[in-house]
Amino acid sequence: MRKAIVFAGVAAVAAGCATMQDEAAYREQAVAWMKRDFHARGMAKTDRLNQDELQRACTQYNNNPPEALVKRVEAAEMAGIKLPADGKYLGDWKRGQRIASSGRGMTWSDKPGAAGGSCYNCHQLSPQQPSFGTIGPSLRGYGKTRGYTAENRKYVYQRIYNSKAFSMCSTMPRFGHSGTLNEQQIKDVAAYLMDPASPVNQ
Amino acid sequence: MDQTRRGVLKGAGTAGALVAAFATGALRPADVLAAWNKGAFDAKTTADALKAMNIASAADSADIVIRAPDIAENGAVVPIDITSKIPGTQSISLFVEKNPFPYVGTFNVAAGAEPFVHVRVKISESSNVRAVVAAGGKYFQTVKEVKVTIGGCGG
Amino acid sequence: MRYARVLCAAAGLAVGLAGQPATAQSDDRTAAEFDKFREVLEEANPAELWELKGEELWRQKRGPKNASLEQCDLGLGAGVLKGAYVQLPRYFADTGKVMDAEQRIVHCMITLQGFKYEDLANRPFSRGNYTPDPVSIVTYVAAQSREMKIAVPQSHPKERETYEIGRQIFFYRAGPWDFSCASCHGADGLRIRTQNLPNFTKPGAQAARSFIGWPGYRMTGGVMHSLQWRMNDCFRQQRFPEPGYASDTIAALLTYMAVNSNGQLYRGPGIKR
Amino acid sequence: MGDPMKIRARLQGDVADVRVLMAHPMETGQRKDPSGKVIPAHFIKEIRAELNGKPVFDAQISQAISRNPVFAFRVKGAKAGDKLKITWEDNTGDKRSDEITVGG
Repeated sequence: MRKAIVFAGVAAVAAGCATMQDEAAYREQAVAWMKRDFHARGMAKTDRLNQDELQRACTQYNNNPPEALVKRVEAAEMAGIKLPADGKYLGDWKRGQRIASSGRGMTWSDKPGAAGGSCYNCHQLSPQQPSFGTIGPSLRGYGKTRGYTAENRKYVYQRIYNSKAFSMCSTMPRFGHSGTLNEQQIKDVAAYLMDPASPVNQ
Repeated sequence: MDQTRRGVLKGAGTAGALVAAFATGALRPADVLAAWNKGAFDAKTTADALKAMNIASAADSADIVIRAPDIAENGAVVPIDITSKIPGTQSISLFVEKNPFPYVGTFNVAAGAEPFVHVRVKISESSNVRAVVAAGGKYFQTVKEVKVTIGGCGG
Repeated sequence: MRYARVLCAAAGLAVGLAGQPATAQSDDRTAAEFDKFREVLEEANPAELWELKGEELWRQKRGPKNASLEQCDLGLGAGVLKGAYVQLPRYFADTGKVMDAEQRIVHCMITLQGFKYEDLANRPFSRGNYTPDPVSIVTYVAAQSREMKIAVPQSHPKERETYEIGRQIFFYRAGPWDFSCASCHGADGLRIRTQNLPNFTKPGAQAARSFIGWPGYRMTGGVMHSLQWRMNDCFRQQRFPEPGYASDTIAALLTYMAVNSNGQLYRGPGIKR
Repeated sequence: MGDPMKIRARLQGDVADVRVLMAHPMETGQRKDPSGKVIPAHFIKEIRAELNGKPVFDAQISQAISRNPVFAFRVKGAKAGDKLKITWEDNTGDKRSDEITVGG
């Protein structure tokens, strides 16, 4: 009984007892504060504070937008994926490993062109790297488990290019869409997951 | 080595005498730390460091306990406790074998401290750490492995 | 190397669980090991060196006005330090807004001592042998609330409003990587690399896990950092532009996090990776 | 001269449990600054502890000791009111001593 009351109280604080209108008003205020208080540094300009439609919807709906919106946005994200002209989805897994291990790219302290995938921040990959995060699923043995099929190769390329084409409010960055990784770099990371010789599949 | 000079310095007693010694050019400040074994500290391997310390061999001993993490959160600050239960322990020396210069230091307890020391050291990569204890003119040792991982956002 | 194999053999068992967060037994062991030795490190924390320095800076007559900070009101009255830190951020009538600890200290350095904000904001974070004065001072102030319960007020309307604004900032997804604070700190039991990520959206012990140990001595670089730095560096890694030092945006975010930490014991300046 | 040390000595029977924090960069001489210049080695080489003027503990150390060093050791035959003095000396000849009274 007591527990239930405490829990209700906690939920009320978490929800802030705010109505939907309040939420929108507070969000508007929050954005105004951020636009006033943030400044450009390095490659990180203040226009980064402007949300695109996807970011706005994921924020507004707490990462759970209505079905119809999800379908429309995911389709648009999918349509924006540029597939390699040569039809090959895999590059060099060794280069891919370096990209997967690097946390660089897109911060105000990075040089333009610094290309990291930050993959290990969230995913388990190679058995030789015990320092991995758990924000995303384990990708250990990815190709071996899922199969080294043409379909999977294409999927992995697309998923790295734009994770949101498959799951609108996914936590994973849109590495191709955002210009963090170029075509070759996406191929290299894809190879790290899908090449039978990659440590990921040992 | 350099025991006599160290003795002379101690005998000189006052700071004034020391300053005088420096002024005459007979001594440079570094000489005051005569016990600081440059050869050992400059050695690139534990074996060479031990050689520079005139330690020919050390017997493995379960009476020396190294308490250090199996996996260190940050190689820049790895806490290490060393306790010796060997009677008559005079000093505890510490080595991080994979460091560019393995010899970390010697802790002399003979004058009035218990055979224990806590230090925090830099460990450049996963490595054995070795403690060598001097007691009654003999040397004893033990080893423990410490792994160092990548943390944070890695960039 | 031998250990790596043992660790990975255990991790290998989790392969069948692709799609699930990897939580092999060995990972728990790693976390337990980190916690155990974090306690060892906390037994003698270099942060205490900055407490000493901060105390000196608090008492000394300094700045263009040659005044000490002893008349600085951190919310409990001029010069009252005991328990002040665990009740910040809070509303201040003289500025008409909610201010966090370091923002308030900066305010006092400006109003009482005559320092300029631009100078204080010019190089606000520790690096190498340099520690900004507000960092030492906030370390000293925080230490005067050691082992006290976090009790950040929500009685003034501005305090409740600031909490809500902070909450909106926390969940705001933007930038090239689509991150918000919640991307990493919105669920239980997650890690970046080997670092545990506190869930700041869950009031109580979870949310407090970070707050109770800041300001902190950071082993990387061997410098003292305050929450101002922590927020700044989170936004950097969030791929956002840079937030202003001691700005209202940071105060709002800290209000959200601190209120969610209410009821927990503040452990004092901590030690961080 | 350096910044003050923080010394703590807790008596357990006639043994003083000593912890000392020192402010020192402990530069290895192997790091480079952002401009690529090597940062010269700068580290404590020797520490000494005296109880009422009598040496009780000393150490010769390298740059492998962490930045802002922390040491703990246990001094025998101590009692409340004893003076514990700790001195460090670095490779540039800089030195610093601080003294505390062992608490009861």
